[in-house]
This record gives sequence, C-alpha cells and structure tokens, in this order.
Amino acid sequence: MPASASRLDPDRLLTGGLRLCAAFSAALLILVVIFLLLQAGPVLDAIGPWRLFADDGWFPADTAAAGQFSIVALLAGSGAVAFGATVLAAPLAIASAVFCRFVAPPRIGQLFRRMLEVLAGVPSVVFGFWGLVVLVPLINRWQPPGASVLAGALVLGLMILPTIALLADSALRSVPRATLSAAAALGLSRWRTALQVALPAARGGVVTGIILGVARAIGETMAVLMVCGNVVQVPASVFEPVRTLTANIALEMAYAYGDHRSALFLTGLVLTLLVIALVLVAELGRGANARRTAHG
Amino acid sequence: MGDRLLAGVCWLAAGIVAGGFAWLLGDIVMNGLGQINLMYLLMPVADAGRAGGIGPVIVSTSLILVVCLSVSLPLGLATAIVLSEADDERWFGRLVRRSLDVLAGVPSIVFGLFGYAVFGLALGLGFSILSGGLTLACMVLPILIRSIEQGLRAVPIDIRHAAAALGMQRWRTLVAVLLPAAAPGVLVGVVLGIGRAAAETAALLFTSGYVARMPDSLLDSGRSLSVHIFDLALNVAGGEPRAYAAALVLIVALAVVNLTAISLSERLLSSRINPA
Amino acid sequence: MLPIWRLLLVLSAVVLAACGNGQTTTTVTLTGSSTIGPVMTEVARRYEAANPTIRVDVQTGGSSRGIQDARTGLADIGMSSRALKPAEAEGANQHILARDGVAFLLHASNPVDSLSDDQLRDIYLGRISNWQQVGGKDAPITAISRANGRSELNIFQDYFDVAERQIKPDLIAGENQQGIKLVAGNPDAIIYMSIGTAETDQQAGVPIKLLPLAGVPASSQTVADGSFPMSRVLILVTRDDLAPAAKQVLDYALSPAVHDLIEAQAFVPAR
Amino acid sequence: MKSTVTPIRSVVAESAPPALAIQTKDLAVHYGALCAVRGVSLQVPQQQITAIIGPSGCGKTSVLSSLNRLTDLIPGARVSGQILIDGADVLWPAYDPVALRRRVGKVFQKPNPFPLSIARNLDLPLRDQGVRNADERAGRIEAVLRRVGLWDEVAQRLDMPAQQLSGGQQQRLCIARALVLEPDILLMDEPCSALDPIASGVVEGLIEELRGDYTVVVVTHNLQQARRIADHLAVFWTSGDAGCLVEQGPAGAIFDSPKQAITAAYLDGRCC
Repeated sequence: MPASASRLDPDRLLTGGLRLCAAFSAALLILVVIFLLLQAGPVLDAIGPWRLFADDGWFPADTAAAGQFSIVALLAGSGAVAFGATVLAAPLAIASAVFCRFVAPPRIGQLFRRMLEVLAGVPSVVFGFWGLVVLVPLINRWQPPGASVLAGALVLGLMILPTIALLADSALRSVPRATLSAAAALGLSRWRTALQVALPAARGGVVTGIILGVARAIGETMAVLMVCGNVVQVPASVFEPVRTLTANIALEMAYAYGDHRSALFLTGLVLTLLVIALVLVAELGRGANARRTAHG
Repeated sequence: MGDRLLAGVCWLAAGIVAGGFAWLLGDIVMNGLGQINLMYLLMPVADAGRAGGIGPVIVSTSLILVVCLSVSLPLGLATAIVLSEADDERWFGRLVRRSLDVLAGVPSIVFGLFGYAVFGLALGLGFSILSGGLTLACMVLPILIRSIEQGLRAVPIDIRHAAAALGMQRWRTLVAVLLPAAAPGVLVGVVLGIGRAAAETAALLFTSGYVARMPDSLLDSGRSLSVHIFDLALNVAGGEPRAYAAALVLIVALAVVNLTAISLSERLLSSRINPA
Repeated sequence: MLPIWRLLLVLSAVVLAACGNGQTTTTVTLTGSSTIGPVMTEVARRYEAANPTIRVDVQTGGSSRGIQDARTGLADIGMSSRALKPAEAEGANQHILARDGVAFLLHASNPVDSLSDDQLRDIYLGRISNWQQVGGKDAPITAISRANGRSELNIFQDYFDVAERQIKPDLIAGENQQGIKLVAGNPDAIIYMSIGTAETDQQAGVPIKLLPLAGVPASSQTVADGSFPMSRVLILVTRDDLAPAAKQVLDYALSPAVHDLIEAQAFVPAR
Repeated sequence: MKSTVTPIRSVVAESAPPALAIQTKDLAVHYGALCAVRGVSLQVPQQQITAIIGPSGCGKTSVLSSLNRLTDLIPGARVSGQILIDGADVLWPAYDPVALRRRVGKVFQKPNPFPLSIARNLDLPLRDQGVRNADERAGRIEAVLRRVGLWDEVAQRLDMPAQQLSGGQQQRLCIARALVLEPDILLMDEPCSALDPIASGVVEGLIEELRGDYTVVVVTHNLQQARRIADHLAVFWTSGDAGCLVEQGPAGAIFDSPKQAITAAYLDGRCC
C-alpha cells in the first residue's frame, strides 16, 4: 500500500472543495437573512416587532401622523390568495397527473404532459398581463371590481398547477411497476389501483409538489400585483381586492426611503420566516409520515 | 362504475386545464403573432418599445442567463454531489439540505432586494447584467441542486458499490461514472433553472435594470425579455401589442428549450435501458 | 470570503469590459420617476446618437428614489414628477423639464361627463358609491387610487386636502398602464392619472375619457397655459458638483432640441 | 503468475489444512441497533472456492460485504471483531480500504455494469489504477474478456452500452471487471441468482475455471450449486436475533456427514 498516501490526495482535495461549495450554498440563506435583518434593523429598533400586528393599518409613509406598520392585512392577503390558489390547483393538478398515468391513451397523456411543461415555462408576468386584460374585466362584469382575491387565486392557481401536476406525475411514474402489477394481479380495478395503491405510494411526491406550489403562490409577485387590486384590507369575500406582502414590496420599494424602506425589508424578512415555517411544517409532516409507515 | 367515474373526473380536470391553457396561449398567439418577424427579433428597441424590435433585449437576456448559469451550475453541481452522498443523519448534510429547502421558497422579490444591496451597492456593480445574473444565480441555485441531486440519487446504488468494490477513486467515480449516469437529471435541472431565470421579473427590476440598449459589456445595464414585457404592459402607453409579441417570443423560446431538453434526456435515458 | 469574491468579480469585470469595448466611454445615470422614464429614454437615445463617447442609462423607480439617488450620488441626474419637499431641496438643484396635469379618467361608455370637486372627494372618501348619486346609471363605482409614493397620489392629496388613510379606494393601481387597463376593462371605474399618459392612450384607441376639473377641460393645452388646476412639474434633480458629461446631458434635455420627444409623450415642455 | 495447478476437491479434503487467505475472528455486523450477524470466525482457504450457504437473513451477505469493507458505504453499519488478510486486520481504521478493494474484488447479486460502453467498463478501473499505456490496457481488456468467455461475443461491439448486453453477459462482464485488476480474492454474492438457468450455468462454469487462480468466496442459496463448485463450505444459521456461523470445513465432509443437526436438516431440505 505504498501508493495509498499520495493516492488519497486528489480525493481529499475534491471532498474539501465540494464541501466548501455546499457550505457556501447553505450560507446563502444565512446571508439573505442577515442582510434582511440589517436593512430591517432601523424600523425594528424604532417600533419593535409587536406593532407589526398591533398598529392601525399600513401607512408607512404617512406624512401627517407617525407611520403605522401593521402587516395583518398584508398577511391576510397573501394567505387568502395562496390558499385560494392551492385549493383550486391541487385537486385539478392531482386529477391531471392521474389522467396522464392511468386514464388517458398514452399519446394524449404524453401530449398533455408536454402541454403542462410548456405551461410551467410561461413567465408569471405573462400570467399577470393576461389576468389583467382578460380575466379581471370578466369577473368585473359579474362581481365588481373584478381585481380581487378570486382573480389572484385563479391566475396563481393556473400558474402553480403545472408545478404540482408535473411533480405528482413524476411521483406516480416512480411507483414501482411491480406494485401496480401486484394490484392488477389482485384484480383491483383501475380506479382502486390509482386511488388506493398508486396515489398513497406517491404521496411524498404529491405533498412536495403541493408545498412547492404553496411556496410559489406566497412568493409570487408580478402576477398578483397586476390582478389583486392592491387595496390593503382583510378581505370579507373572495370578490374583494387585497394586497399581498410581495406585491406590497414591488409596489412601494421603488418609492420608499427611510423607515418605510426599512419596513419593506422587514416584510421581506417576514416572508422568508413564513417560508421557513412552511418548510418546517412540511418536515414535521414528513417525519410523522415516516414514523407511521415504519410502524404500520 | 368507479372506473367510469374516475375517468370522467380526470377527463374533466384535464379538459379544464387544457381549456385554461388554450385560452391563455390563444390570446397571446392571436395578439402577438402578427407583430413578429425577423426584423422584430433583430432590430433595436425604439419609441420605448412601441416600435423597432427586441434585438438588444434578446442579447441581454442571453447574457444574464449565461452569467447566471456559469456561476450557479458549478456551485450547484458541487453541492448536489455532496448532498447525494451525504448521510442525512449527519448534521452537515441535513443543514445544507434544510437551508436549501428554505432558500427554494424565498420569494424572488426578496432575492431582488438582496441582489440590489449586495451586488449592486456593496460590490459596486450597480445596475448591470452581472448583478442581475448573479442575483438569478442565487435564486435558481436551490432548484438546480434539487434536480441534479435527484439525478445523482437515481443512479442505482449498485453502481456506486461496483465502483467502490473496484477500489476506484472518488473523483474518478464521480467524473467518469456518476455524472454521465446522472446527465438526464442535470439537464432537467439546467432547463428548470433557465426557465425560472428567464421568466423572472421581480428580481431583475432592481438589479439588471431597464436599459434597452445593446450591451457592450457585462457591466452595462441590460433589459431582460421579462422586464421588457412588464414595462410594455404596465409603463408604456400603447405598449400592449408589443407586450403580447414579446411574451410570445419568450414563451416559444422557453418551450423550445424545455422540449428539446426533455426529449434529449429521454433519449439519454432510453439508451440505458436494457432492451432484453 | 467577501474580499476574494469582490476581487474576482472586479477582475472578471475588467476582463470583460476590456474585450467588450476598446473605446473609453463615460456613463451618465438617471434614475427616478416612471412617468418621466420613457421621455428621458428617448432623449438619451437621441443624445447618444450624436455623442458616441457618452452613454446615458435611464433606470425607472420612483420620484422619491430619483431624488434620493441624485442627492446621494448613486445617480447623476434624478427624475421626479413632483416638486422637491423643503427637506429634499437642500443641496439639490431642480430643473423643470416639462409640465403635466393629473386628471380624472372614466371609461368612454360612462354617461357621466363632469363631476364637481366635492363629488370627486366624496367618491374617494367612500361617501358616494353608486353612479346614480352623481347622475349616472345604476352601477357601483369602482374608485381607483394610486399606490403610496406615486406623485399622482401626493398631488391628489394636496388638491383635496385629505390624508392617505381617509381615502377608501376600491382598487389601487401602481403603474400608469395598470390603471389604464383597469379602467378600459371596467365601465364603472374612475381613476386619476397623468393627462399626458391618458391622452397618448386615448389616441391609441383605448376607450377612456378625461373629465374636466373645476370646469377646466383636461388637456395638454390647459396644462400648457397653466389653467388646469391639478398639475405638476416634471423635474430633473442634480447636485452642485455635477460631472461635465452629466451637465451636457442635462443641458441637452432642457433644450428645445428635445421638445418634440416630450410632446410625443403628451407632456408639455417647459419654456 | 498464479499457480496453474487445479486442486481436486477430494485431494484437498484429505490433505493437511491449506493456508488461509482470509480469517475472521469474532466478527459481528450491526446496522444501527440491529445485529445482523455475530461471533463469526470464518476461515477461507487460499485458492479454493469457499461457498457460504444458509437460509435468508442469516447474515451471509453482511459477512461478505465486510470482507472488503463495503459495509463502510452502508449508513449506520458497524463491523466489529477482526478480519485478517495476510496477517493484517483490515478493520483497523488506518487500513486503506481502496487498496484492500483492489486486492479483494467483488461480484454482486445483480449484474451492475456502469452505464457506459463495454470497453469503458474495463478501461476505467485500469486507468484508475494508473495503467497509463493504452496498448497495455487494451491487451488486458482483451485477455480478461477471453478469460470470461465474452471476447468472441463482444469483440466487434466494444463501444456498445454495457447495459444492452443480456443478463448473463452483463454478469460475466462484471466478473471480468473484477478480474481486470488482478485481485487475489474474489467475493461473489449469489452471482447466479438473478440469471436464467442457462446463463447461470455459464457463470457457474466460469467460477469453476477460476479455481486455483483465485481465492473465491461465493454466497449461494443453491445447494446443488454449492455441492458442484465448493471446495470449502461455511454454513450460516439464524440463532436468536442474529445470524451466526454454525459449521465450516471441507465441502465433501460436510455434505457427507454434517456435524450439526441443523446443518443436516438444512442440507436435506427438511426445514425452511
């Protein structure tokens, strides 16, 4: 083994280099958070975290009175739109995935998947543009003013649908053929196979898809900015306009300075924390799932 | 009975999705197609986008993507390799994975804020293609890593064991065996990254800027196609027809990249499958 | 970590810049109001064509941003669609580029042809919510206001003397064209907007109409002769120590040579 | 060069105990809290074929994997005891597993060629070992393909993806790949179980041809196969919660007169 010492060197180097890169990738998140904290510092010092929830509305640059920094309505807006989009998109997406794998003739299934792939590549600004020009006037004729939670949920739903559907589809695809053959051999109908064998087996991928979809819905900026109406209020119905956290940043960032600007960075921090919470919840869910599987 | 019901529900769902898709795309194609010709693709922007073409915008978009990928791809590849081999029980792998999960969910506008302050202000790059590309690189990194890692993990464990049993060095196993085997996954990751980056608007508004002139270097500000659409749609009076045209160009370009890569990766995969 | 990065970036930037262009050029940066952005973009193009060694970059953000950037030196010239506040005026010079009015806009099919100042105020304060109350058909009013930081909002507030929190809008628009599209797609909507922008869209066939204010018709002419009451100035902001190249760009932008460009965007050049 | 004398099983059985290629002492393999096998003191004679037999789940594969420390790659796996090869304990932390694996090759249950061309599958390990001369590599590749009887079948299409070969051909390629590094010891984990009977027969014949040139340790479920090819036999069983080694010795002796009642029952097919 005389060669072993020198032989280890390139591998050591490789391992070290790779780990350094990985560490940098991981550090990026910390960098983002630190930077947001730094920028949000002034307003956080000035008002403390509680006024984010206790203040009387969002008037960060009120010239008459002191700024008011309540993000309750913005949170409600983000929540309502993301929830609506998920509720609309998830069932359709899962049904679409089942359609691709179990229902459609192979050719059509293939075509449908290609269509989803193209749809997944449509930029959000195009969705927003289309929503603003086509969808909002349509809803307005039915329930003014048109730009609303509903419009946002519809546009975002269509936007996140391909993400969920494609991930669910690939999860269904990765269900071992043997499992499906076993179900078929038991004489299970296609319906039972799809719903009670394949979907549960693909649950992990489906859940991941939905979580990614929700995260994308919460984080989407341009499309909601264009179609949601941007009024800062807790919506009483799906036909009322709202402003989301992200739209708020995009709307006001270019015009903000001082405490206002700092407050916008603070909302960026809140958004990031929201996503961290979402990931943690998903993690807990996955953990519980794994335990259940292990015991059951 | 159940089968009929399932089939009905699925056809209905697929119909709704396809209908929405056709509506959206039909609208864009009908309004945009008439505007597009070769001159439109090559000419410089004129009259705030209402006239002329989108030549410089296409060049800027490509340059932003090149910067984005040339930074994120090596970094993503390295991280994905570490993750695909990391034991999830160990703290390092777990830490990296969790922070990437979170990073994947961070809204693009937050990356925009980050890029503006870090690349634009702190590093002094200002509004430039370099700032925009680097910002997008941060943004697509998690997506890239996730799909490359999946590609690497899809390489059967047998093959790693075979390499180990031959006493092969790690780097050679990686370079000669694992990466070629994971090529389809890497390709899919790159395509997803390109798609996400090319579609991004919010993060570019504050980093690569609005300037629609042909860029001379990466330090010039350059308007991406998505920003161009946004600008025409929301800033320029009478910009709507051209917004449709630019949207159509972007969608078609992304679809072409997407479908080429998918068929390529399927060909790569199928050449590996034992016909016996 | 950071210095190494910076070094690498600067190095690569230098290399790229070197192979990109051998000629030395000076860059003049403008930031600020998205209302002025399109005008200055055209001005910059014309200027560059005549002066190949000077590059003019126009970035749009907002008026406040433009003023800030010009004062901190991030930009050579700031663009603002409102006059400077006293606190902002310190150490900054303002140059009037053009004038613009802010007027109320309805869908072209709306039968209402005029609204008094009180009616307008009541609509935006939420006291009037149906067109019937002001002589129109029986339909709910969609009152569209503008997002925080837009100079139109400031001008609106000044003119009607209301605080931001008193305004009860049905929708809020950010950029001009978002507002235009909302009105074009909604026969019952009302919005306030730059007259210049609105006229351009009107000429392009967008179904909108401008309401007179206090009896004065909303048009470029009334803005030009100073009779339109709700008007604003579009200004360029500079510091005292202006770089020579920036000074040239400024002078050019304020010269009659670009009046046609300003008028093409339906603003009234300052004379 | 290795000995070309082919020892005959009966001769070995009656002669003095041969030299040992591998000797384990009190070997145990744990996966997390689970103990797969414990108390194994296995003796593998040099240049013979040693078959490890026993019912499923009795730790045969775990023992085999530990012999060239492939257990290092399994998360949570822990190996204790001693594995002596040439008098050195390979479990000693400073022992270089890479060098070990080049001396102790392995063939897996399922054929696992790299998803590369046939030639590249063999070329890669040679390159990795520092064989720089292309002609030399080509020569060794041809030699080893001839050795496994694959040369005539694939000589014309060395650039074909290895995964397009049939299962039996793939397994022979994997054996060739293990042999191309000229190891002393070859570990084989049920090398025929994933193959059809004909391919299985071909591979079995190949294993027999390796007798005398290599020390072969083969795990098998197939008692007939063990009877046909083994010089030396090790029988594993599950006792309590973990596997253990119940009996080992010359194959003929054990097949004819097993010392343990369990072994006798197993060999007769009277249990499980």
